[in-house]
Amino acid sequence: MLIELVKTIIFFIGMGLVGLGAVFDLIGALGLLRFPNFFVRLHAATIGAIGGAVYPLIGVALMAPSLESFGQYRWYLMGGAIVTALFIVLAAPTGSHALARATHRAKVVPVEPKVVDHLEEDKG
Amino acid sequence: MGTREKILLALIIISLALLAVILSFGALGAVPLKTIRPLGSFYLYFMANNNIMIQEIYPSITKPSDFWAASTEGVTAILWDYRGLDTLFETSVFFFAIIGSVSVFRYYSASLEEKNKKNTNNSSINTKTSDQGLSLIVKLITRINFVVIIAVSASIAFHGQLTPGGGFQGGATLAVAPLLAIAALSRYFVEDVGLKKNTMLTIRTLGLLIIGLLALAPLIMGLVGGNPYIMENQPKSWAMFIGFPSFGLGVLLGSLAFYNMAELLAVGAGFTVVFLLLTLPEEFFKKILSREVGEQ
Amino acid sequence: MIEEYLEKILWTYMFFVMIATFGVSIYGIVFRPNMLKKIIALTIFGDTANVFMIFIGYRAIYPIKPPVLWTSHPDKNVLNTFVSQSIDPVPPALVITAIVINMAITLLITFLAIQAYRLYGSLDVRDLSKLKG
Amino acid sequence: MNLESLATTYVLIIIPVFLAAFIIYVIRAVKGPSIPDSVLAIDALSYDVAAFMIILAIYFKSPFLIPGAIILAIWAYALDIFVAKYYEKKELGE
Amino acid sequence: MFYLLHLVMLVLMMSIGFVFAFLAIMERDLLKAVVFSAGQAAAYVIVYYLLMSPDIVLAYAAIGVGIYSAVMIIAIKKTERYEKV
Repeated sequence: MLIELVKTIIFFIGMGLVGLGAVFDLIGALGLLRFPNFFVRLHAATIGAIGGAVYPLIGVALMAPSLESFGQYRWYLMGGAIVTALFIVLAAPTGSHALARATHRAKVVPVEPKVVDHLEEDKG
Repeated sequence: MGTREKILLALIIISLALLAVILSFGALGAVPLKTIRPLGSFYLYFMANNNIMIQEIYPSITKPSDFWAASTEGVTAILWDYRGLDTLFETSVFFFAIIGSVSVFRYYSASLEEKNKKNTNNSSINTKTSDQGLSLIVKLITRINFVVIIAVSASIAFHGQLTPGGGFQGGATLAVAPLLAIAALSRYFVEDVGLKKNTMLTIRTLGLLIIGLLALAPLIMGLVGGNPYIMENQPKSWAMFIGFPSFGLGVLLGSLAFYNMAELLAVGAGFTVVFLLLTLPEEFFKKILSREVGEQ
Repeated sequence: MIEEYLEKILWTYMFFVMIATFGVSIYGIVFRPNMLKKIIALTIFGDTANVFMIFIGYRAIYPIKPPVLWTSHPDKNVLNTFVSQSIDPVPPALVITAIVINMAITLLITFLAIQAYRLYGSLDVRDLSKLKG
Repeated sequence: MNLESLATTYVLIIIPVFLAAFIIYVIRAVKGPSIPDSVLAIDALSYDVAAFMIILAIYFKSPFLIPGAIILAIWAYALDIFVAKYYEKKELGE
Repeated sequence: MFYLLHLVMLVLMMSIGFVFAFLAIMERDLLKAVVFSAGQAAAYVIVYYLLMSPDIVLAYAAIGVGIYSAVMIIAIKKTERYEKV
């Protein structure tokens, strides 16, 4: 009985995370569309990747134990979701970092709302 | 655009329009069928069947286990069992494409030796510094990700007969590890680890050899006792060698698991060879080519 | 009634989009001068052909599942339900072979293109066709 | 209403939001004045497609649809690293 | 209802694939063409997924998004970036 209650609560938390992820995804996409240049768009891309992909994946992992019709394969679903979430947490910021650094070095896009540019100063 | 190009373009447009008209009248099934085709139904019924139902559908079959592919996954059952020879030759095509690529870049070994010589002479300043590869963050995270990649590719390949996946898919996933290492850490790191061209060629040949031997095993056993057959997983009740060991419908199902592992080795090593060749510095090729042209 | 019409229109639209993609990629293969662009167009053509094959082998029913059994010891009911819901496994098996062979050929052509650039200094087919010897 | 049908209905409501986000990502990828913009958009698109695939597995009630997600995420990361390397270094192997 | 939503997703992804394919062919900058080609591959991955063939999703996601793009980027770096018209 208690286990059922805990499972149901976890299920609703998971549903909330999935919905939150969808909203974040839309916000990230709008930001990516509306922001003025590449270095500003990096923020929106982070919301799209972490908020839009990792949150729903964790949500699915929380929802999975209550999905009885999946049989024993619901643990497969849960494991796949967790591994993917873990990988995206590691990879998405790293990819953005590599892209931003390379773009800055190659001067493909000008750094426009610029107050101070430490990376430029470091390079000398 | 000349006359010839115009005629060619007109021909392309006409043939595509013809195809469109044919399709819109429903010739190839513009709306896909709702029923399953008999061949597909056959595969679906018999891929993991423990002697149930076969005699009801096909009363003429007396030994139901003759058609059993011992896999719960339809595509793998077809790939490595019912159409096993096709997959064997597909792997051979991949193998010979890589042989062709290696022979196109046949100056590889000479240039690598030259590079090594140069490094030892110059006390190897550019190969050991932090100048190689991308930034420190990328290097560290990429090293962490190798663990994830190798684990995922192994799980995809070794569960190929139970869940979607298989040898080729696992190998293509495994190939991302050397590729990321080449991009993020430089190819000298990869060669220092020991993933050299010749080692990879050996592993790849080993994989293909294992596949060939597995395919030929029933034939060799059959030549001894009579009734040989080739490359099939399902037990043949009329043959001397009645099939690979399949422990119920457990983890290890006949020969499919071995085929998948060998294919994982072959494909992963083949892609590593390709990327090692492709990322060779351009200056050595220029030097070698100019020398060869000068000699002539 | 309206759903049936809508269904037919949507499927036909998808086939037309596919044929348009065929046309664009054939244009790229035939008329673009750069060899790498030709290779990109060739890969797009191959992918679209594979999608076409899968479309033809698909079943237009709603509770539809991939051709993977859930249990390792199926009984009669499980097997009948499985066959009534699963897609045809033959086209995916053919397409996997096609994808691998496509990729092998593409790798070989790319190597040849790079070698041609090294030897002749150009990837433009109009320049390459003027060479002699 | 049991939890399963609740989950299916909920996912059905979620799907259009994801599709709208995909369309906006595609617009940015097509418009993107520079190549890093396009790469960023396609990158975010791939990660979200990976998440979308796992959510859709609940909708289709089939757990065997999920292993493609991690592969897509891995290769999107590789695409990032490669474009970054293209801009940063003279040779891709260095 | 369920079936129509499935079809609408398919139509959307096929259209996105066509847009990316068109841009990839018409673009003069080859690097941009490769990026668009990767986008087309990502769209086709969902098409394969919606057509219920997870094996092809596994193979095609690796090859279409990753290996083609990587090989082409290496080749462009070794040769030339802009297409002469």
